[in-house]
Amino acid sequence: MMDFLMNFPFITIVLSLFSAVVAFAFKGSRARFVTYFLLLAGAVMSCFVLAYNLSSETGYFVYRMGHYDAPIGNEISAGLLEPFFVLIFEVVMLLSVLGGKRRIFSDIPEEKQKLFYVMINLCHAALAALCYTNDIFTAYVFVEICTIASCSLLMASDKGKSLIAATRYMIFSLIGSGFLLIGIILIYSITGHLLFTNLYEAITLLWRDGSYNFPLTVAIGLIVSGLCVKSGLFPFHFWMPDTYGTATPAASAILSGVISKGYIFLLFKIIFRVIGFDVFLATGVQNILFVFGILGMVVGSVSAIRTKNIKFMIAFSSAAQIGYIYMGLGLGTRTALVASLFQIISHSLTKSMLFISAGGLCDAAGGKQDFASLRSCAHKNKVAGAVFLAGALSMVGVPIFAGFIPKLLFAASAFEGGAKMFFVLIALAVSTMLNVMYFMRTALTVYYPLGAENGAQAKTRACASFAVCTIVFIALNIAVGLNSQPISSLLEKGIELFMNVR
Amino acid sequence: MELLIPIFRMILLISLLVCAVATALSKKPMTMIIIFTAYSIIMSVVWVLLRSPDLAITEAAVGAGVTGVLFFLTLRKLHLIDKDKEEELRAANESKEEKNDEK
Amino acid sequence: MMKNKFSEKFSAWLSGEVDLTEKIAEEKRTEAPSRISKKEEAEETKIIRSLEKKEIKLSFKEYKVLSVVFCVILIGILTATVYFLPTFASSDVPAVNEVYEHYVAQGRDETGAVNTVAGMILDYRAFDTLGESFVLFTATCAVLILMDDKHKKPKKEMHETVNYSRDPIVKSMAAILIPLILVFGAYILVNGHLSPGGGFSGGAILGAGFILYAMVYGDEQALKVLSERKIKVVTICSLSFYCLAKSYSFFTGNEFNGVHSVISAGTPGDILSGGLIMPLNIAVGLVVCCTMYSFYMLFKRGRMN
Amino acid sequence: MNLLENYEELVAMILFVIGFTMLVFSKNLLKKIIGLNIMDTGVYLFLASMGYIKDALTPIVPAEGEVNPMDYINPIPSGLVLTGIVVSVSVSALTLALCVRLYKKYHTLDLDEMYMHMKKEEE
Repeated sequence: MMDFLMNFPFITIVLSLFSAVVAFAFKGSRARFVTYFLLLAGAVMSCFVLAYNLSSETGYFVYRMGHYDAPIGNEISAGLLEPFFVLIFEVVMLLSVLGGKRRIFSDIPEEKQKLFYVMINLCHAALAALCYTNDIFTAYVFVEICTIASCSLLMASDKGKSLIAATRYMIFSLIGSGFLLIGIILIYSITGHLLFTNLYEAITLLWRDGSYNFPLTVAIGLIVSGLCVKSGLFPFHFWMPDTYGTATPAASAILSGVISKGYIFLLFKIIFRVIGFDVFLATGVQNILFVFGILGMVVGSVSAIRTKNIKFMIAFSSAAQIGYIYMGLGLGTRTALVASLFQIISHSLTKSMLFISAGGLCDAAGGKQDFASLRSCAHKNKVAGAVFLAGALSMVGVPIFAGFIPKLLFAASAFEGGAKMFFVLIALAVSTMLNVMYFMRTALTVYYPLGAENGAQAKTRACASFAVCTIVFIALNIAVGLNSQPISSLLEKGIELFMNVR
Repeated sequence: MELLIPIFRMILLISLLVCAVATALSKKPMTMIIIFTAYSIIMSVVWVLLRSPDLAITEAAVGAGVTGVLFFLTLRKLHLIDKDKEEELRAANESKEEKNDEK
Repeated sequence: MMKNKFSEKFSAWLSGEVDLTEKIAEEKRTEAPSRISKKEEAEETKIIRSLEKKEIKLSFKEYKVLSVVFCVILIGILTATVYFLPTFASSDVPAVNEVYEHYVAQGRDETGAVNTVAGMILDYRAFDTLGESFVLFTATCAVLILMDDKHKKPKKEMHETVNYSRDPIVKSMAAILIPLILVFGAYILVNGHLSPGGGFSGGAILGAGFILYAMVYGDEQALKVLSERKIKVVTICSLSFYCLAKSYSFFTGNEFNGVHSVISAGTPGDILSGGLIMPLNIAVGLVVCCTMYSFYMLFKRGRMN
Repeated sequence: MNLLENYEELVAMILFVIGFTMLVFSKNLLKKIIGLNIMDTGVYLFLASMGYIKDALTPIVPAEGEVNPMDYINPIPSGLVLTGIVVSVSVSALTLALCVRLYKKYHTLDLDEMYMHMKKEEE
């Protein structure tokens, strides 16, 4: 009976694809409830898969997609990390969609709202597939679904600004997809396999043999850079502010909190399960990632200080936070990897919360996003202000919030990092300083005491779903911050599985 | 016969390159798209030479057919086809006038 | 003095009025902090805007230089990669391995499809193909988001389309060609497991046939034959069928579920063989056909009715 | 191990770079889309030429009798390219639709110019 739980990853993927079709068939707002239900069901199923893997001996299983075993057929696999990240993504998506509900109604033309929810279903399916897949070409196909669906989330707002942002985002994404595809094909042409397990064996052999080392390095570089472009690492972060700044809050929360993290998770999975971490370290790609990660941390924060638009500021801060993740990958020690994965979780939770609450603040300020008009708007929408404050504290890295743990872990891992230690510590210090600066400024602006001239304005009532969602967000954030020990040990076990069990 | 096929393959590949460069360099959207359609058709012949008739059929129907139609419809929506036509008409009229003048 | 200036600057930045980097605006402000007339304010914003514009241009320029360098490096790297790759057209490449041998040697008996490619994409690696048909569905929805002006008033087209159905040459050619194309498409679709082709090629040909029909006889006539409702129903049914059929085969593919597939491969070479391959081919073909046709209609008319 | 023998792959890579250059450089959105298509076909050509074996046949096996794998080309690249072609047509349809909408709004196909127009509109 317990074995039936092994069907759940595949059911999650196919059911959410199916529900996209069902939502497309429905009329009006019923599509919304299909989406809520599916995200909830997906979250429950991921919980079951996680529990199953925690209780089983190996903590890992492979599920055949069809009647044939590994090199012939297609398969999906789930260890500890996959269901856990799918669970996080589903929870964040559900909360963002619920919290941004009011803005979805006001930002998106009525007849297009149904399609917006269809796209969220497709994003969900694609993300689940990206996490669970055990086949590199399947990963490419679902990356494309994810790209098109996330671009559609953007352009559903139907304003000139968001269309331009969508075009830019699309072009960058397509560059990324092109790199990813040619990398995958280079790897196929020198190994002759597409499934992760067989690829790993073939690549390890080839690397020891040494005859195809150059094409292999190029292929690894292309795959890594393709996914970096898609997730917005430093030199390719140009699309971020426009994209996140112009979309409806729910869409920007999903894009920054979930979709770019999905690509990063795929990158982790490919590095550990396809390339093998030893080969990856031997190619030297991690040093490049380290440099760009650190540059991204600093440049993103500086840009965030310079901008005048609250959503652009959060977007640039996203670029900085993604720099942290890549820095951890570049450091390459066990603690740093755990810190990176933890950073994915905490950033996913915090950034979506910030975007949703920024949406509420902008509403209170009359729909404007620049700091001058945002002044003292937190008094008008108390819930949004409080949530924004909590998010800012988490971003800055105040203890008890989720954002504190990865910074601590990064600092701890720096001492294992040898020559890189110096740079890590400096970058952490500078980036945290800059973080404090721009979040303090925003908090001071939105909590500016009400003057005589604008004190008389009516308070906007926060809608119930917004309040509930944001409170759940804060609760989750603090829960993750306080219970960091079990989570980081789970992550460590997951990385162990990633590296050693095939 | 044995020798001809590699030569044919070479010719096709070179024309693929020529088409690609020509699309990159052409200025008029109309020319660009026509060359691109030609590129797709050459590509489908290359697929046949690579013994993949499935791909040849799909490329001919999708690459040359549907994508080409979509590009032309886009041009029509952007009124870029008519601009070309107008310019041609104007040029024709001018040459006619010149001829009339000569007479 | 310096300290004072900085703290002033800082407090202004804190309250969201200026950026730390905008020196000119800052100096203007400090020159006349007591009274800022509207005119000056306007000038100030102008300067800021022009600065912003310059910045944008500058960043684009830097970006271009970077990408030139990047492209040149890319050509070099890729050429070097090709140099190291296995030789073209030899049978001694890594891709010729046990997977390839299994597909070609045992594919016919295991899947029942004589066309190995169809057997591979619809049976061995069916998950990819499921994703692929959903790429098409996603794209249709995305184009619908962008192009569907159903709820706005239909505008009169500026350039009235030529009615080709009155043209004797076009009309008689279309009368011969369209049935031929459609029959050819259907043949490719249904024979996907026996001969080259299959869902994608057949569907694209069918779609092209319908597009030709719409071009010759006009959109209204075409929409009478293949209306929005029909397209929607066909797409939804095909995709649902695809999902269910593949879920069944994925579910039965794992022994621990205790259910065995009742679908047999049949006799290879027969038209009714290959298990689920033919129905799946038809479903994929219908999805592709509807997608192509609705792309055309949405691009041409801006709506589907 | 030779560039001249691998001419098919070389052409594919050059097509990829041409397409990539068009996608990144050109200001015209239509050209970007065509560049995208050329880039994709370059990749597909590369993949399909990996599967080609000299003197081998199309992978459609006889209905009866033993099958010798070496008589047929590799079917895997064909299947992957088939998937890829459909993906690239969907992506280019979406991008073309974006292009039409943007042109209707800003009357230009240059992304930078659109950006300028947008800034002006905001002011």
